[in-house]
Amino acid sequence: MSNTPRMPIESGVPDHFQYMHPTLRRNYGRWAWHDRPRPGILHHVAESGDEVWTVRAGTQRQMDVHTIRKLCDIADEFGEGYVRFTIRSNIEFMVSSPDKAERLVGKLEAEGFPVGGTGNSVSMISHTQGWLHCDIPGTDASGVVKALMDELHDDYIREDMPNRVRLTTSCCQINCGGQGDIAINIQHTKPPKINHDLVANVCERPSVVARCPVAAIRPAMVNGRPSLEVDEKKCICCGACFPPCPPMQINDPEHSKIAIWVGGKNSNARSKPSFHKLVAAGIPNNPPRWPEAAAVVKNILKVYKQDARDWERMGEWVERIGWPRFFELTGLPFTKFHIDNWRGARHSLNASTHIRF
Amino acid sequence: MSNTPRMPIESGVPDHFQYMHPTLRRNYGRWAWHDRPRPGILHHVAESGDEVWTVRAGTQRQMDVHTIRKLCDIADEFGEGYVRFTIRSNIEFMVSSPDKAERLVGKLEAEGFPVGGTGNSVSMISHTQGWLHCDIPGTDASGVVKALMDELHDDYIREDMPNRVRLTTSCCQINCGGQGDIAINIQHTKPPKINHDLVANVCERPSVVARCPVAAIRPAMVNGRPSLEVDEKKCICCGACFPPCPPMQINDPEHSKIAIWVGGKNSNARSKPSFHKLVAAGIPNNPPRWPEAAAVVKNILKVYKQDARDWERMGEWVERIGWPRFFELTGLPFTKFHIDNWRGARHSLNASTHIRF
Amino acid sequence: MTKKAHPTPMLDQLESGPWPSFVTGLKRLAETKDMMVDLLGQLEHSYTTRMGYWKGGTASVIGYGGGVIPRFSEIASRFPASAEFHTLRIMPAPGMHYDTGTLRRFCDIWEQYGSGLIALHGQSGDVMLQGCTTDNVQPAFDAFNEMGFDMGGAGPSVRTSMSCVGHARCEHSCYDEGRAHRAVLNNFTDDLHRPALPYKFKFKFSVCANDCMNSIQRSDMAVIGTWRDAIQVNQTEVGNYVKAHGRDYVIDNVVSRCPTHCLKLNRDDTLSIDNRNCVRCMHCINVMTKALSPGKDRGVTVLVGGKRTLKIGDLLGTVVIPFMKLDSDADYERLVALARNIIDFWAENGLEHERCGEMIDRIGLGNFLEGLGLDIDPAMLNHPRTNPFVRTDDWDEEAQRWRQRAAGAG
Amino acid sequence: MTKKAHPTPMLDQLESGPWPSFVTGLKRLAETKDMMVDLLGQLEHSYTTRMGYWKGGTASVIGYGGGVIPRFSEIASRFPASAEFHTLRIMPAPGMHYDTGTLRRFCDIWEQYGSGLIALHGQSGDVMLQGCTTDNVQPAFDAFNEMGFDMGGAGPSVRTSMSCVGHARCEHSCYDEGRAHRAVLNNFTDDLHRPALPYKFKFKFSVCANDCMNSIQRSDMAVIGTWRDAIQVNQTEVGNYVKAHGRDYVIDNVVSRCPTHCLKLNRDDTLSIDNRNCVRCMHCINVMTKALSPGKDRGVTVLVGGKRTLKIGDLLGTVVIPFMKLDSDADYERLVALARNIIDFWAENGLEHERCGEMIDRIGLGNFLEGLGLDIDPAMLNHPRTNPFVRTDDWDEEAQRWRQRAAGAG
Ligand code: SRM
Ligand code: SRM
Ligand code: SRM
Ligand code: SRM
Ligand code: SF4
Ligand code: SF4
Ligand code: SF4
Ligand code: SF4
Ligand code: SF4
Ligand code: SF4
Ligand code: SF4
Ligand code: SF4
Repeated sequence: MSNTPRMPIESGVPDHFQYMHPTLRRNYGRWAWHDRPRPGILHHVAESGDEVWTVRAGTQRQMDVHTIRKLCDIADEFGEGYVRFTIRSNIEFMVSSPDKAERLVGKLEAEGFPVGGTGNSVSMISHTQGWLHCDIPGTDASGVVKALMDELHDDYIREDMPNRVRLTTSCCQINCGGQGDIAINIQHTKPPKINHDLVANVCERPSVVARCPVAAIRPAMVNGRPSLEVDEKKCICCGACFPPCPPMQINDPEHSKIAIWVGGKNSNARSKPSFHKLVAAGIPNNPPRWPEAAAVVKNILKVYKQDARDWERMGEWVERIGWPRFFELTGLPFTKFHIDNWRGARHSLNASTHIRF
Repeated sequence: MSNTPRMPIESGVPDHFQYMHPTLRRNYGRWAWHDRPRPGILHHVAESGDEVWTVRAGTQRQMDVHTIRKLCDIADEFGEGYVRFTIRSNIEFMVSSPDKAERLVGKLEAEGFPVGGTGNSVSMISHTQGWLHCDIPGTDASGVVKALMDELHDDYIREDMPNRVRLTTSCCQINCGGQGDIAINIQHTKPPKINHDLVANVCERPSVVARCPVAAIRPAMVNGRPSLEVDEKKCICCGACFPPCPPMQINDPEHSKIAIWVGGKNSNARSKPSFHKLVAAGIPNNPPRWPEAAAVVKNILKVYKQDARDWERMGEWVERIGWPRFFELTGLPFTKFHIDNWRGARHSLNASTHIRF
Repeated sequence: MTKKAHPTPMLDQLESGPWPSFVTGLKRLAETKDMMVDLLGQLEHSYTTRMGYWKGGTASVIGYGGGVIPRFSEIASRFPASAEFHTLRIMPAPGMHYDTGTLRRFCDIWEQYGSGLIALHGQSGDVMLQGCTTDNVQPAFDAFNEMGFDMGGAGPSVRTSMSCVGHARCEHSCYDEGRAHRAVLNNFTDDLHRPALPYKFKFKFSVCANDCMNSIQRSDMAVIGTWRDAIQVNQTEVGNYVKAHGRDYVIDNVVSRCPTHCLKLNRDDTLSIDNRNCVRCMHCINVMTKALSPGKDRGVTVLVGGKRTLKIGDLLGTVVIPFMKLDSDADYERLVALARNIIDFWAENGLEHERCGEMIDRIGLGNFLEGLGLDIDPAMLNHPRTNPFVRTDDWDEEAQRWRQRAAGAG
Repeated sequence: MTKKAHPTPMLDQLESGPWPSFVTGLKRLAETKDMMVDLLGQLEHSYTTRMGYWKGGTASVIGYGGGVIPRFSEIASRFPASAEFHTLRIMPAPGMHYDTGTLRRFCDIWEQYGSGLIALHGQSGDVMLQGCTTDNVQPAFDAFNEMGFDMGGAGPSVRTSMSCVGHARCEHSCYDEGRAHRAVLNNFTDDLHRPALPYKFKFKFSVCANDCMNSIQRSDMAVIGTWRDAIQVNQTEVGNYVKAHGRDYVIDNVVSRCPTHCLKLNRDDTLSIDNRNCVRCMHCINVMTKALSPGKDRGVTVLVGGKRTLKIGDLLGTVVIPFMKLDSDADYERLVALARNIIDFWAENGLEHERCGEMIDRIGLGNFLEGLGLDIDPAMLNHPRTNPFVRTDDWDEEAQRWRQRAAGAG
């Protein structure tokens, strides 16, 4: 034991070949085509003629080592010792034969790992931290995801949506979860309650003031000590002041609600990428199973599944039928809050007579 | 002669029936369909079976009474004593038979009034005031229009464009001429030269300051007298300060240039209305015939005519082929000035990988 | 016998060419009017120096505040006869219809009191009588006024309006432009003649979505014809059209060009229309004028806030009334009341020199609609907001309002 | 033998249902770890009170400034064993490939030093080792570091990156994601490990326009695969596809869905493509995976400025390099140089806590490109400006620059 501290080996991002399934390594950059023999299985064929079957299964993402070891056991016994994870925390097992793939499916399902998430399914929800670990969350993430995926299990293991559906969650308005066909995000509805005793000690007031998108915060003296003041008329309850200044209590068990957004799209396939749009808000933040939020999501999925055409992503479908029809078909109320009033709002207004009756 | 002043009869907008061709009056609101037997003639058929032929001819808009009387003589002798004017200052003669219409055409052409402006033609340019009458013009209007219409005469009397083409001019950046398939507008390129001796007398300084879109103007004392100062780094040379404060000399024989814009559309047919986009600037303001501006316009029209499909308006055509191709086909230079940097500019940027190569 | 003409080498070049020459016209007037001799001189000077030489001032008629555009020459010393060159704006009838007698009378009056130069018409739709001395403004106006014509708008006021030929000669027309135009404008004569608003306010009336009046782009309140029911189809005429032009032409130019893909040319050369998805763009009707026409249940869509460039950038009007009927007296009164309501709200909340559209951009469409007490509708949007920057604490009340309306409608 | 479990009636409800339960996992860990007993207690408390109870602080490893997310409990008095619950971010290999040996080793290390809770993966692509005491951060990291893994990003620094499966298993892949990902990231280890930038900066690598990494939306610099030449067509496979699915299906789902209408299904069941108008959207290739593939002349499009909501609203990245090759060593060096150039310019011109995209929105794309010395291109725009609010006095020089480039290119 020497006392000279160990300095890090600044090795950066490791080489991926060392962890890669041999068939993938061998045919790196030389894949010819793929198909999907069944939901949850991808079949890729290389120019060399080599083939690989990939079995995709859902995980809880936040995994205990026992779960990971179990997956490794399955990979060693039924697979070929190589796996990868997707951007949506699904695990993928690569194997060299279709029956190996079939056996893997059986084992995974037996062990409680749903097989699916491919093609036109509802894949795993992109998942953030929430109450489990974040310092600013308005709700939980793992719980919301678990509750919703329980409800959407059948849509995960089947491929009977018009196109893939990608859901995201975010436990505050920072939106680590990102854009999605459907996004389930916290929406605060009241200005922050300020704990004036703490501001002076913990907050750099100028930088807090600078964070506010609408300049609603001004420095102030409150009972003799330097603090901050919020113009509640201006405040849009975004929570941006909270991370740099925790005494700006934005989170509230009652008033931190859930909002649902529709039509986010990242791919460039057909239409350009697009942002999701607000469709519902004021939904109670209701652990442990958030039934009200789940109901809204399932209803939207039902209508999409019935009304959209093949290959239409959620947003592309709404574009085709028009937003008035979307609200009509889903029965969701349309309110003044749907009308944008942020910078550039005019781009979202209908400057034409194009109207469906 | 009494001395009590005559008070106006506040009669407002007069009843149109009293001036309307009898066939139009008789079939008011009951027209069935129309066609165009030839360029410059519209043939409308009423539900009653009544028919009317309309002959459309170009005028200089700024007409001397002799020209107007001549048109009246033609209307009485060859027409039926009733005319109307279009939004583009074309005159329309309504008559009850095709041969009357034909004879009218002959007479109008003989008298030097081009017949056309219908269907897929280049119609008369919408025309503003300029040096003839306005108090803030950077160029003339009547002269620009006359010079261009001389060049475009064949496109006016024919209908061989892919769709109608509507041109507009504006002699300052206020843009009284409005949006057009092609717009020919003044674009100032230098900040106003301030005549400090006059500011104090003629300008309400706060309201001048308020007019500036970029808050580049501040009150200042210049050689002891209250005047204004312009931050030339900020100034975007829009000329907004000039009307309320003529000493803010924005017009300049050299530096007030002409810019050309493409793709404005007012109709809701097919695509929604759209704004015209900057395609060329820095064009000399060159009376009496503005040959450089005319050349650019004619070139754009040539390419549009060759490349666009039936019914595609200028902007719809460019949408289809993409802006890179537009600059390629027209040979117009693309510059950093084409890249928007005004509020909401991000909406004009390509946030996708959709690119033609 | 007038004063000697100034040399006009530059303007002279605008006398040649096939298009009618305004210069030739000006010269003809100069033969009898000194004012036009000097006007030509000043204009030539502008062409040579590439600068304008007019300044504003005041000129008006008794009883009215606006309608005259005063012009005084900055170089009157050199061109004294056109030292004053004011313009009178006179409102024509809707659709700009004339019998020749009326036009001849215009000419006679203007030859007597003015320069003899008339612009038909200005971009806002006025008859522009251009070139008048301060002294002659009143008698000139009186003569036109006696004819039954009234002064147009100028300054921070309601402005002269325009309506398309519409009912008078267009099969696409969906409401009575003459009645709407006059009902609205003649209810605002006071605001038109006596400028007292934050800025100008323009109405335009296009009787279908082709918007021949550029109303969405160029007016504060655009009234545009449309319909709620199905497009009227004459299948026989469809068949004839297909025979005449061929199926490919119809597919490429009608079916494929429908923005919402609701057209289908059936194997038997009949046309099917998915009217639920039709956005009333007019295109198919424009192409097949004999076979197709707007539906029977007609009315208007109202858009608010169009204007040109300065100071925040060009604005298009946006939908505030997706549909309203315009048949009965009550309907027309509703339209006038809406206009009044909008102008009052803007007069109260608009800043000085802020157009209605600029105000809406500043306060948000939602607040504008709320202020007017108008029902919100998703048809007013391209899409709902993409940002969470809104305070939604009374969501439930708002949702309730919508449900009640929906129930009411249902 | 651990401390007694807290009652968790709410969390217990998340153990049922078909989806794998994180709660069950946490409980399994709690069997051997007090930390997890109290973690469950605090989490249950959050579920009951609907509030979070973590606060930040400091925790790091020797030699690095970032990579650890420190968490201290605000209610440590009630849940002392999880008073410290830090997260280590570790960068996986591009494409997140693992052999089971590596994963098992992760588990062993984390069982030894941490809570045993691992998130695979975080939304930025890190292995998140969640739940560590301040004392154990260093030895835990050392063990991973010895395995050949390095710390990920946190704070105002270059962040951990993500690349799609790409070359490793995807026929659509247009460049070598592993090489690009490592070439770029491993040139920024200093900016990644020692936060000193205005704010975070993220790279993402999607190897075709399907953008499976959400790079346009979620990264400051997105590197996306594309091609310049014609789509590769295997007409035999086209024929087979048409036979299998029928012409109507192909027309409705491939031909009609092409955003620029450049596909034509010929009478003989072959496919024609107007490659000049193809915008490389991937759709047709996505549908007919056997018949169509990206062209041979492949490379990347680079977009800059994507980020999420606060403070000016969500931003998508926009094109700054329409196309560049990514084959030779020199190509990869150019990519790294571009990244360096962008980060340097932003580090100099960005305000505190201002993302690169927010800076571009503030200064304008034109100035950004000029600052970087990048050639402008109309492909960077949806359309040119619609307003005249720009000072154009050096138009001629700029036009000249374009003409020279055009000449050069030609
Ligand atoms: C494994 C994964 C990449 C990775 O390295 O992690 C992946 C893999 C594939 N994607 Fe993806 N995509 C993956 C995330 C995404 C995402 C990002 C996301 O999910 O947030 C997108 C963007 C979604 C969006 O637009 O918001 C995405 C948009 C696509 C698309 C475009 C779909 C569309 O029409 O818009 C395709 C093309 C297709 O499916 O035909 C595609 C196609 C594919 C293919 C078929 C590519 C191939 O030939 O192998 C792969 C199998 C897809 C399948 O599941 O059937 N992938 N793909 C990701 C799996 C996520 C998951 O576990 O669910
Ligand atoms: C006379 C006039 C209305 C008036 O009261 O003044 C008029 C009259 C007609 N217009 Fe118009 N339009 C008139 C200005 C306009 C304008 C405004 C403008 O010119 O600035 C527009 C909007 C242009 C734009 O989008 O910027 C306009 C867009 C249309 C359209 C839509 C064209 C399109 O595809 O976008 C149609 C439909 C068509 O032509 O099939 C149309 C159709 C018509 C029809 C065919 C309507 C009818 O059935 O009678 C009329 C004859 C058109 C022709 O010239 O062949 N009219 N029309 C205007 C003649 C202007 C002129 O002298 O050139
Ligand atoms: C005469 C006319 C041009 C023409 O030759 O046709 C005209 C001429 C002037 N316009 Fe205009 N505008 C004319 C139609 C328009 C239009 C077109 C329209 O009405 O459809 C517009 C665009 C639509 C709009 O209202 O935005 C227009 C937008 C402006 C503006 C910009 C208003 C804005 O909100 O941005 C100004 C500046 C202002 O009012 O402060 C302006 C101001 C002016 C002034 C008064 C210049 C000034 O501020 O001193 C011009 C007087 C010229 C003169 O000496 O007579 N003019 N002006 C048009 C009115 C004739 C008529 O009454 O029929
Ligand atoms: C852990 C993670 C969510 C997850 O569970 O996966 C996460 C968690 C946090 N994010 Fe995030 N973000 C995570 C991916 C993202 C993403 C997605 C991505 O990178 O693709 C985004 C959107 C893309 C982007 O960068 O804009 C994202 C946008 C933010 C933002 C907003 C940044 C902005 O410019 O708007 C913040 C706020 C900030 O940094 O000031 C933020 C801040 C945070 C903080 C540090 C909250 C804070 O400021 O204290 C969270 C720490 C939670 C915790 O206790 O660990 N996080 N964050 C993700 C990182 C895991 C990993 O390293 O792999
Ligand atoms: S979304 Fe907000 S609360 Fe959730 S992890 Fe990200 S920063 Fe934390
Ligand atoms: S919540 Fe948002 S808007 Fe309100 S004060 Fe804080 S930063 Fe400003
Ligand atoms: S465009 Fe400008 S210069 Fe021309 S008439 Fe209108 S206000 Fe006057
Ligand atoms: S020209 Fe325009 S930008 Fe420049 S000072 Fe005047 S108003 Fe401001
Ligand atoms: S706007 Fe419509 S109704 Fe009016 S003239 Fe034009 S086409 Fe006819
Ligand atoms: S009017 Fe327009 S939207 Fe309606 S069917 Fe015809 S083309 Fe389609
Ligand atoms: S982004 Fe393209 S290359 Fe990468 S995995 Fe997705 S489809 Fe394949
Ligand atoms: S890649 Fe997209 S744009 Fe290109 S041909 Fe295929 S569908 Fe059309």
